[in-house]
Amino acid sequence: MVLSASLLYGLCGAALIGLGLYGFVVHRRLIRRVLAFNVIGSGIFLLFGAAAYRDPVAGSDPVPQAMIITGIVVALSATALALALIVAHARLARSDALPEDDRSGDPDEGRP
Amino acid sequence: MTALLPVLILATSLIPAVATFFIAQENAGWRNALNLGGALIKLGLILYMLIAVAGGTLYEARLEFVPGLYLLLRVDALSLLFVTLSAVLWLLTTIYAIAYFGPKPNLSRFFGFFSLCVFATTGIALSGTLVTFFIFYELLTLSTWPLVVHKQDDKSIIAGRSYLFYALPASGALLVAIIWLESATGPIEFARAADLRLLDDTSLRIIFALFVAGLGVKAALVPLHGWLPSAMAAPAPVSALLHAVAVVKAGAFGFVRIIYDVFGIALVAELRVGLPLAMLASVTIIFGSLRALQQTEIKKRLAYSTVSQVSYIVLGAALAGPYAVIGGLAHLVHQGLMKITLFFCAGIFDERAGIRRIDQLNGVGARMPFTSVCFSLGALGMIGLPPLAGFVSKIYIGIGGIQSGAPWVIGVLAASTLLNAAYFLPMLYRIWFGEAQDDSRPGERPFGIIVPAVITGLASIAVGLFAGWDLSPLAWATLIVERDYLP
Amino acid sequence: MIASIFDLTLCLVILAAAGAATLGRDAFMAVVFYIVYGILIAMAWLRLGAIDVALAEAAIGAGLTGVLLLAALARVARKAGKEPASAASVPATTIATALAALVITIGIAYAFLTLPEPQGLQGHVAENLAASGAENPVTAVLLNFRGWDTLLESIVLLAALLGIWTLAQDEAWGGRAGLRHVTRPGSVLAQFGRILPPIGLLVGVYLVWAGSKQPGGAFQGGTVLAAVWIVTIMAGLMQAPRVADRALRAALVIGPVIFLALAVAGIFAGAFLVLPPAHAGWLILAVEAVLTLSIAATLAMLVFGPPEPEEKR
Amino acid sequence: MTASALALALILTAPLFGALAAMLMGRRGPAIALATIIATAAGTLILLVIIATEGAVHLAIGGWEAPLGIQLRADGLAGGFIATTALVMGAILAVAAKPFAGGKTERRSAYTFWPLALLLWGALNAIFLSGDLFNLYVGLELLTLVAVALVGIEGKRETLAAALRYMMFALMGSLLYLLGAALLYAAHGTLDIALLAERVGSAPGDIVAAAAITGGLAAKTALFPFHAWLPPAHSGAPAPASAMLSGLVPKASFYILLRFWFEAAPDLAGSGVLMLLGGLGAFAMVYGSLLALHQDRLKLIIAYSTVAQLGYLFFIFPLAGGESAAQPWAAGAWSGAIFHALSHAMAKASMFLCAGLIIEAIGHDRLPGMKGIVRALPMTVFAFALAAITLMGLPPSGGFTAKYLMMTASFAAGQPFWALMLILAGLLAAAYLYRPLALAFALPDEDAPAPKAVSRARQFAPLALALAAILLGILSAAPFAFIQIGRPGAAVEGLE
Repeated sequence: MVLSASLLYGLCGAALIGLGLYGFVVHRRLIRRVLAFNVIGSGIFLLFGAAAYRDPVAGSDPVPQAMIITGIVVALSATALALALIVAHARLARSDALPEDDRSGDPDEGRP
Repeated sequence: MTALLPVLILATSLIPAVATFFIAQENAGWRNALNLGGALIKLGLILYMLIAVAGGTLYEARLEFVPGLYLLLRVDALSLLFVTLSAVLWLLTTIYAIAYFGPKPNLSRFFGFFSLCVFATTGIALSGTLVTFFIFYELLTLSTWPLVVHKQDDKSIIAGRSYLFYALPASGALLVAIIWLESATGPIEFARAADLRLLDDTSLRIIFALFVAGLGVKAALVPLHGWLPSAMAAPAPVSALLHAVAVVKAGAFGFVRIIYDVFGIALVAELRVGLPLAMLASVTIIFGSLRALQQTEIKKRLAYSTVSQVSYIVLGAALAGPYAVIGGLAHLVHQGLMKITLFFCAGIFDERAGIRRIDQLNGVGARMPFTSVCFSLGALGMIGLPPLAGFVSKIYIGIGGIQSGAPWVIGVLAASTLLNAAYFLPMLYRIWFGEAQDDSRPGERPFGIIVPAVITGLASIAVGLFAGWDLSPLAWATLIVERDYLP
Repeated sequence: MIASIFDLTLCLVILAAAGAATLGRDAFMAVVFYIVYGILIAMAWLRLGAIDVALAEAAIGAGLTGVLLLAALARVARKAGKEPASAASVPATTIATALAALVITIGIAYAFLTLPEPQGLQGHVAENLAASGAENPVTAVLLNFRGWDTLLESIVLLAALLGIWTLAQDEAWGGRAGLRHVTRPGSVLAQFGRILPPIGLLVGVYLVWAGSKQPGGAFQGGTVLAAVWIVTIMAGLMQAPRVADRALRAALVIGPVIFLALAVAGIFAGAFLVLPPAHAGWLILAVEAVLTLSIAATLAMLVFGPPEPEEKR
Repeated sequence: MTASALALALILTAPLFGALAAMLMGRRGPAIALATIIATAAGTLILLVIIATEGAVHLAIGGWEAPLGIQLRADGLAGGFIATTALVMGAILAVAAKPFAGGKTERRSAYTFWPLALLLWGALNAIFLSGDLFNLYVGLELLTLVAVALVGIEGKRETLAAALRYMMFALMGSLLYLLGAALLYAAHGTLDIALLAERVGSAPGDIVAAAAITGGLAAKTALFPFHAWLPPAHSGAPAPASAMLSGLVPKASFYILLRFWFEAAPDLAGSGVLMLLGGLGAFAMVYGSLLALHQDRLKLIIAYSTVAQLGYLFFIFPLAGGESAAQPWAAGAWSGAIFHALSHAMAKASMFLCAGLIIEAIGHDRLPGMKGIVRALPMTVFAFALAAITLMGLPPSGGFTAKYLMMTASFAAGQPFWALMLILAGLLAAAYLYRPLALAFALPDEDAPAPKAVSRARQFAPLALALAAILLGILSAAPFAFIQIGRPGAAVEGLE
């Protein structure tokens, strides 16, 4: 089997999805989770783009490209909102984790 | 075929029900006019329909929902019997309730739900399909609850909870039974025998048991009767409604429908499910009477008496012989008239003289003569003193038992009669021969409170005395059985 | 298209960067690695013949997301009093998670490897390109063939902004968006902030204008313009706008509004969002122009965050 | 210009225009919402008439047919959801006009509520009309971000935590869905549902894609075990927002699941997968109900009830999916689930609005405080009771029609388990809804503070919704026939 570029990047995308999933699950700090979300997202995009590039004669399919651009913008929107929520939550809860994941002590500790 | 009349008959209770909710509490005149007017018009329409049905007119109204699910109102002799009974008793209970409550609060709510109950009962009576029956049966459950908790005190709330605790699982059982059946046979109309043989015996037996569980709560079969005595916390007109006009009657009526119009006598016999039901009914008859004997409160004793008496109807239906059915159907009317008389009177004792316990009845005969006479009439009828109404029913059921090869029923009836006597006669003795504790004469006023009791009291004698007449409930029941259930 | 050594190396480096970004202990370093990772991914896109995506990934995926992550880290560090809980310490869970992730990866890889023969839409796009009003196929898809996606996407950005604004404290409402300028006058950033805007403006406008023929477009151009604005404000040359500012709000909504209006006008030409081929060229350019403005404003406001109360100290 | 194009344009763009206008003009929210309601309702009515008379409507956006362009499809199912959404949103926005009134100076929550609410509506309509899996993704993302924002609008620590938890589930759900869509496109070169139906087979890629899409949508529909985010999120938002979140939002992801399993990939559904979905639904039903029984706050009871009620939407899969689809009972099961989705939307929204009015009257939603509230808010309590009847599935409500259809199908299919679960669900619903109702009807405590008055006009909105849920049962013939229009397989059965 000849390793084509599309195949290589597709597998790379799959690996990124797995890596990101692992990060998303094990991290309790929400910012790290959002970062992992973005890694998974770009992994999926890469997989999608690689699949669109399998036909060397026709070149890259523009429709997935457009969808990926849309997806990137949507992911950015979600990231921005998630991060703003994390900041606002941290202001009140003094923690960068959900209450059920926050094992570092009493959640009410240190509240004004 | 005419569709309009059954719908109109339903509307005579539904329109007052809905309209009453919007009438201000102070506006008693409008409210009473609306409710009495509705009851009167309904009675008139039913009389018209009676004549028309006798002349051969067929009434049928249909409302399609989704495929397989439709409302069908269809009038047959059995529905006429039940609808006439409930219409007459509704009118009387309305008159009684207006007088009973006087200027008490929350009456618009009360009469609204009261009319809704009657609407549901009428719907049950006129149902032409199992699903229609179920829908109105559920509506009855829901509209009764606000009446049970009408006083809003803790006791009523507990009673209401107990009512729903029994009634809602029962309706679940009923729905499973109906849908299980219909998934095999398609929609089941009472007038058209469906081929139940599409299901195997075991399934049919389970379905029958589910029906018994579903209907048994309203008919207060042991061990599903627990809600009925605690519902005594409600005001007297509600008791009248529960025990005579609507609720328990709906359960008993349902048994007749299921056994004769859904399964059919032949299948019931083949599946051998009639006998267990008859035995359950017998147990209920004896158990209810025994429990009644233990009660010291008048209304509680009456409530257990109902548990016992309603099972006569179920017993009659379960025996599945012509005489037994005639007895059961006649008892549907007889028990209604007698029990409503008793509850009217119990309500008057309570409301006018504060008498709740049996030992307070001493010498009340002289102080409240009208009420006491009516109460006595009802009680004697219940005991089954010949030739009063209760006697007629029992005789027929007894003969039916022998016909159906269950002579032990005679024993049950005899034991029940003795027990009835044992818990009613001491009350009568106290009323008429007891030592009066005080000599005040509580007014049996206004007329509205006493007249209904007198009417139903007299009627309960009449149905027994004139049982041989063409228009008596017994004759009617005979007609139903001859027309519908004899091959 | 046989993979070269370069591709293989790039993939390995991408995975390494991603590993550092997701697994590393230090959050700040993780974000830095993420930005590096984003740029590497953009290179991968170039190798896959997707220049438009490469631009979007570099500008939005790596650049803006990186900035957002850094800003959030800084704000959380300031606000969360204590060190937040760290990664899961139960080894069994970690191993189970790793195994699950591995299985999922293999499943996806297997699905990818067994994909049937490609049936791309290159042909369809090429056939209709002339009628679309754009010469760049990706732009044709974004603004014409699948314009409804793009329209909704521009509204998604606004939804995120509204969501961020709801997170303001009540007393701060109407105030300036959160980001204060963070440099001393005369510092490098301040100087940079003076030089960058004219260049950035040019680049941004060029990207939009070129987008209809060559790679580029509203989102990439909008990002560059937003970056210019952000740097200008960080350099202290401008103040962040107030959220109640009429001009700001008009700038935020004008793109989607015009796009929507065009979509509705399309029903007179036959169907929703129809661009008549004779006019499609300039219509697309016009929509891109207003969209760029709105996208730039929205992206910048996303970075600034909700309005914050005036410092009391 | 055709009438259908006009109707679709109104339905799709009116809420979005409204949202943008509300974003521009901060204090005019209620007026803009009113205009939006009128415009969207007009479009909806036209569309309903067109669907009813001419059948399902198909419109290629921009004139580009699939696979190049995005197709809009308005069949009976879409029409039913759009009409229900219009009704529910109208009532919700009417109640919201007071707490989120413009006022003299712009306030944060009053400013952001209106554009968010209208965007939510726009996203729902976009989803209900779309026939393209990627377009559905964008619509779903819009919906999710707006929903998360609405959860956090109170700005309290708990509600922010709830919004964050929701966000985390939603992010994962989006990614899974996106992965599935990407694989499907890679394999079949289209994401148009109608075209996919012809092309999807059972290749590994299709199976992974279907699993990913289903998992992602299940997370967004809060199917057990992905339900943890829902109760705090739905109970923490302000009542009008809760009404949208609980009544409408999960229906969108469920709707996409329906479109996917019944239209895009009907042949892929093996009985194992269908049983699993149904089983998870049953589990959610029991679990949500039991937890609802243990709550002491009205809004939490209603929110856990949503977990339970959404659970038995999933009975549609074993009863009408896969090999069952060709059976005569499939139409009943399918329609039953749709009736449940629609009547639950109305009833649940009504309940949350009632809860909101009760909170306005007594200042909180702890159960003991509700004692005797019927005297102060008779219409509200009546509306709550009617909504409860629908949720319990008692006749003659839409919930009953739903239950009847699904139970009949379940017996006919020889799977009576689902029927028994439905009965159990009804009983459990009765149990957990009984407590607030009985308290509301009890006599108030002597020393209880007098509730604040709430205007009758505002109490009317939840009542109208609850009545609509009941009417859906009484007048079920027309809606039933309507949602069959364009249903896949309906023609084959010859049932309609």
